[in-house]
Amino acid sequence: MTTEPKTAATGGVHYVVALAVLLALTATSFALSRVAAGGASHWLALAIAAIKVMVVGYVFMHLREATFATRLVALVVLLFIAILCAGIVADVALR
Amino acid sequence: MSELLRRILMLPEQSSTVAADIDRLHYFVIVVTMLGAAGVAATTLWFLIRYREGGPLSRRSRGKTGEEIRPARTRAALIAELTAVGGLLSLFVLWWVIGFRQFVGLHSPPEDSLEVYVTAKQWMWSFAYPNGTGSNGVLYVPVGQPVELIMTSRDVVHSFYVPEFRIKQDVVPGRSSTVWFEVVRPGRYQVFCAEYCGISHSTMRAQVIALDGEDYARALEGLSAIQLAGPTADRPAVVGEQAPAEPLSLAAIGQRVAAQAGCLRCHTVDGTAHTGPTWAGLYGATIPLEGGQVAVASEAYLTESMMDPRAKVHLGFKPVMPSYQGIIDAPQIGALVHYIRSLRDVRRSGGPEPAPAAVEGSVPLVQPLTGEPGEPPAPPPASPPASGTAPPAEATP
Amino acid sequence: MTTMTPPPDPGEAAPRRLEPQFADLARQEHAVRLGMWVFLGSEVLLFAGLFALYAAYRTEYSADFTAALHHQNLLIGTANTFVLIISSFTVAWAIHRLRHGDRRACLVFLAITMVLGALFLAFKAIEYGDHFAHGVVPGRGYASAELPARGARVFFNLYFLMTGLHALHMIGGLAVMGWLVTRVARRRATPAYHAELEMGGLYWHLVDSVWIFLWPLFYLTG
Amino acid sequence: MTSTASYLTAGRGLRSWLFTRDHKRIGILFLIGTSGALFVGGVFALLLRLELLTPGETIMGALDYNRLFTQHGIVMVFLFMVPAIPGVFGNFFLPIMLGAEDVAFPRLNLASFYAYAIGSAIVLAALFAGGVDTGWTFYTPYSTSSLTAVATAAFGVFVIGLSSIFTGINFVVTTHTLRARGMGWMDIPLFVWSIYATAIIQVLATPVLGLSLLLVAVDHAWGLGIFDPAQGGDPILFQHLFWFYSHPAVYIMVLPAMGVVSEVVCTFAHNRPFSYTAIALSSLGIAFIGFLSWGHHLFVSGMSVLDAGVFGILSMFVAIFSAIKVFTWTATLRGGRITFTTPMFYFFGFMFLFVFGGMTGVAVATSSLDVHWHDTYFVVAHFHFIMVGGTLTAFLAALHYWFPKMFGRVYSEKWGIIGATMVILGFAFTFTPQFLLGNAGMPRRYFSYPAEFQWLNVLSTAGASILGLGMAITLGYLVYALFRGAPAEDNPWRSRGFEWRTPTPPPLHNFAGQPEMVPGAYDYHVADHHDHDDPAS
Ligand code: HEA
Ligand code: HEA
Ligand code: HEC
Ligand code: CUA
Ligand SMILES: [Cu+2]
Repeated sequence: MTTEPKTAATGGVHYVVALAVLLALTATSFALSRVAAGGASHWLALAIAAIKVMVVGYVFMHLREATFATRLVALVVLLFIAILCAGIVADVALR
Repeated sequence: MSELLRRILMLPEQSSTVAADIDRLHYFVIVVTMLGAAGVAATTLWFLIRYREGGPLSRRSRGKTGEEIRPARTRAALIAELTAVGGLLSLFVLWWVIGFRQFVGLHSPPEDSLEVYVTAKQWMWSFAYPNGTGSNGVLYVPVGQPVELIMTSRDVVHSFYVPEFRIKQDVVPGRSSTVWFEVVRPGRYQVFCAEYCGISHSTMRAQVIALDGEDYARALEGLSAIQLAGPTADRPAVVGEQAPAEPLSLAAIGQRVAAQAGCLRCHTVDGTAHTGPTWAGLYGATIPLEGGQVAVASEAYLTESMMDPRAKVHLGFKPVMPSYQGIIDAPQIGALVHYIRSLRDVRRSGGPEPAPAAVEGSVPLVQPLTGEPGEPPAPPPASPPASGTAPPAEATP
Repeated sequence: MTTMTPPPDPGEAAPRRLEPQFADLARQEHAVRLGMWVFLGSEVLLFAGLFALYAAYRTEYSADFTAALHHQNLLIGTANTFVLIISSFTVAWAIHRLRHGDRRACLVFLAITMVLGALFLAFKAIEYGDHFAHGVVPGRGYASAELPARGARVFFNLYFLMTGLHALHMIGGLAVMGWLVTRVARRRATPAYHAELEMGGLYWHLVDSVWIFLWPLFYLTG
Repeated sequence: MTSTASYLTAGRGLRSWLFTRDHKRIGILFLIGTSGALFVGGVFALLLRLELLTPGETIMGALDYNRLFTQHGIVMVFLFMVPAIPGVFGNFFLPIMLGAEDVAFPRLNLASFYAYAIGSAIVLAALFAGGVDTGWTFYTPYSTSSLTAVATAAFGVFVIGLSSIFTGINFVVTTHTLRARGMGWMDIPLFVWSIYATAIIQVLATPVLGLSLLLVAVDHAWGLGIFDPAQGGDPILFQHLFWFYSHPAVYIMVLPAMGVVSEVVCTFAHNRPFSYTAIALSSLGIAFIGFLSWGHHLFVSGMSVLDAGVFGILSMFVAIFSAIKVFTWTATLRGGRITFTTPMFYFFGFMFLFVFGGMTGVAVATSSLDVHWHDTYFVVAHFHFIMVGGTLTAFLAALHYWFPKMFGRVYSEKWGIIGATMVILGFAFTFTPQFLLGNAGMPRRYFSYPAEFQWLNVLSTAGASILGLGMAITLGYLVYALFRGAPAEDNPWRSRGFEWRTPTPPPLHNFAGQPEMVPGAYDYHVADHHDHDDPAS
């Protein structure tokens, strides 16, 4: 396991761009909810949220500089949330 | 052989139609378990003795280090281990296949099942029969006919368990759950409550009394009728003293409850839409819901519609129906459901009803008779059709 | 949290921060960071249980949930989303500035973060007050005239649980921020070694991330 | 450097223990705590058995009985079994086995012990403030309406959960970052692998338990009924959340035991593990697939049939990893040079009891069979076979195996064998009849039962008294050895394990000089000066 960061340290531009992207995505999400694009719009909003969280994680939380082990933690956690939700929703939806 | 195993394993008598099959799988699994555990223990013991320090095969007495003797035999051992693991996995999957098929069977009551409504509460069981009678603590069932129990709880989770039938089902407040069985010989069978439910959990027992046809009918006649209406939150579900002389059928009781509880102010039974959807032909139909989904009007759906009408709103109707939670009790719900079911062959017409094809498609077993007595000529739609509804029912051949 | 960051020892020379079990500072920082991520993973699973409940109940009561969503204060919810996103940026920026040796800017941005966090909580308090005024309270006292359905009660129970738990995390985050400000001001966190600042930042971002999901679930109708 | 002073003598007085950051001392603190819990839980168990001697009331009323089995379950699971092996032996040996001076976060480690101590105190306080009568599973809506001290107990368990998470974080990070120079992932001892896998489960599953208990406590205290049917809630969802933790938690309870067994079998067979990779990776397999099978506790709850099928097959898959381990241990004996000691006796007991218990787990995972068995004594027997026959046995094996290293004293082998015999036989006597009781249809959590079940219950109670006596004897000679035992050598078992290469008892910073990591922990086939006993070299 290497302790050296794999990527060069995050520079100022990264943060500003990330902020801009986040604000833009939030605005988009808001606008979409106003025009009400039917049943799929809810999933769309969640997808946008997921992208936002990825941006936060990748830039603000320095995952881009992180070691493999750290990234693995993030991935495993997401996987387990999915498992928990899927197992429970499957029961409610199918019974 | 299997009778011997049953006795050794102390399983109770096989008194339901499913018990023998389930027990066969039981023997299979348990015998393998015992042999497997014994096998592992015996092998371990054998190695412990053979390879003991200073024993005939221990490395010291051979005067060699492990490295020198290993490679030749390791391959064989590896293959043995892989075979064992693979074989075991196939065995597990086989058990799963058999077991899951049986499990599905346990959850598929035959069409002609006799339905009994069961209410559990701390700490008693009560039962309501299709003919309108009820009993506490004793469930009468006919021998040789499948019985389906539609169960709900008034307080906490209980579980309906009859060891002799090899069936068990939790009874959950706020929802209904079902279990079915067919008894093969007359007798008395213990019912246990198997889900911990408080101080008297261990004495929350009942009996199933299985009787041959005639005896069964006689027994039911001897029972008292279910009380009709009234706030019942604190009273037992079944009150014998107020029984009318002639027990009514459960559907007839449902009709009365519907009148007394005011359902008929909003619902018709002749196929016309009113404030609420008609009950005619409702049972088993596929209902379009507000929000784009559909639901099948099963017992669970009907029960939920009474307890929590807003959970699923019929497309095109306003959510104005009040909840009857706590106002009508479980046997009354059972009666109402039964009544609505008895109307399943009445043809519906007008209003924002689902497409007729959907109605008939989901009730394949009973074809509506043309010109059935009691069916009124279709009146004009009572409310404007909601967008996207199908043409009126008259179109059906 | 606090137990994982190095102790407040008087010297600022970096080597003295090294705990005996680590070979060097880089390894120690890697360990602290990994530990923090594992801790955050654990935190996320705390919320995951509630998200799973939300998903299950939404499946069960989709109509009621939609109806209840229409009664939510979209304005406050959206404003709060912007507030938190900006605050996430300001934390990141504060750390960035410290990395470049700019202690003053770091302090300023940490302070801005705290103000934004407080603003978020203030909005939240207004929103809760509004709910209470309409009889929308958690638990048995629920008495909303407009939304009497059981599904709506479930929705609001979940709403109070999830946003409440989130608000508790915000309060915790604010406390951490306050502590970090003193660390930076007293030169305990230096441009060369400021693991506690990184960890505090991670925590703040996590709390922000949770809100990023709460927003569509409790405000956006669609 | 005071490198030669043992950790026991480095620092004196109560304060030096209570505020220690030394992982070994924290391990000892956990040993005191968990043994106390085992004792309390065991006394509860014996009282339970006494009550069940006759069909009706024997020594207590129904309410007391209900409180008793709840507290037995809570104490045994949360105060004893979950923290026992990781907290005691994980803390003590994981850093040493990795060649590290301490865990990554010593302060967090101490905090973990205090969270455990405070949580346990709260749980025990609940016991005096009216007890708890919900069963250790806290099922709603019974738990939220019970008049007993549910909220207090749930909160106590929540705090213990924090301890579990802290320990988990520590072990994950320690394993990742503090391995001795040159020690790759495939060189770490098998015990560390199993503790590492356990730690992952602890970190990921415990918060969900914390949440579900918090929801119960909040409902009980303030009526925020997220599972309350009257408020639109669904009690089954609580069961989902609870088992999402508690099924993986059974692997929290058994994986460390498996790690102990792996060490014990290699040491006493003086042999390499038959397949290091199989044992190491199957731990990860259990940890991962173990998260996918929680639904097998809900087969009769009214869950969807399809979901039941999925959870059923996944339970079969997770079981196979345990089988891989068992076969590998057996094969490790082959070609070895086996010394038969008390830990080895426990190993043998473990093999039989765990396999039987595990296979009955597969049996109850077969959905149609579970319909009959669910919530009967068959299930009680299943999990006692694994938790007592498996984990408690392994805990005792570990205690005997590492006792010389931890305390620098030897216990009496003769008494060891006597104790082990009584524990294992007493155990079999106690719980085998319970399988039959379950088959016959006796539901669990029954204060009174039909008279035809009595004779099996009498057998079970008789067995429990032998078991209890065996445990008492064990406690007795171990305490005696602690103060009067002969001094132990550095490596009395001639093990190759890294932990045996340090002085006995280990010095404050674990190693007298640089930790030696060559040859590997299981290289019994390689001659080396450490193995004073190998004439072939
Ligand atoms: C340490 C604890 C522990 C462990 C490890 C396990 C392991 C397993 N458990 Fe168990 N279980 C509990 C503790 C544990 N369990 C508890 C406490 C309960 C009750 C909770 C409550 O309700 O209070 C419970 C309940 C429980 C149930 C619910 C029963 C019910 O309530 O109706 C089920 C159902 O599937 C189950 C399944 C399994 C399975 C498939 C495994 C598998 O992981 C087992 C795998 C092991 C093996 C398979 C053995 C190795 C096999 C061999 C070497 C094969 C050799 C054989 C041949 C060659 C044939 N368990
Ligand atoms: C780790 C877990 C664990 C352990 C070890 C045990 C151990 C025992 N259990 Fe327990 N049991 C549970 C976990 C455990 N149990 C759980 C989770 C339940 C379910 C609760 C519920 O339904 O909610 C349960 C339920 C349960 C029941 C069912 C109650 C019911 O459903 O009505 C019974 C009945 O016989 C029982 C008996 C016993 C017995 C006789 C022991 C014996 O093995 C105990 C023997 C031990 C001793 C007598 C201790 C003596 C100790 C010392 C002298 C100190 C030694 C110290 C050192 C050596 C350092 N248990
Ligand atoms: C105030 C009018 C009103 C009363 C009184 C009323 N209902 Fe309803 N009911 C409705 C309306 C409107 C709907 C359709 C909207 C919906 O699904 O909630 C409905 C739907 C239903 C449904 C679901 C049918 C479907 O097609 O979705 C059932 C079953 C039902 N009611 C049963 C009852 C019973 C039983 C009673 C009396 C105990 C009752 N109702 C009393 C208005 C009423
Ligand atoms: Cu009802 Cu147990
Ligand atoms: Cu399980």
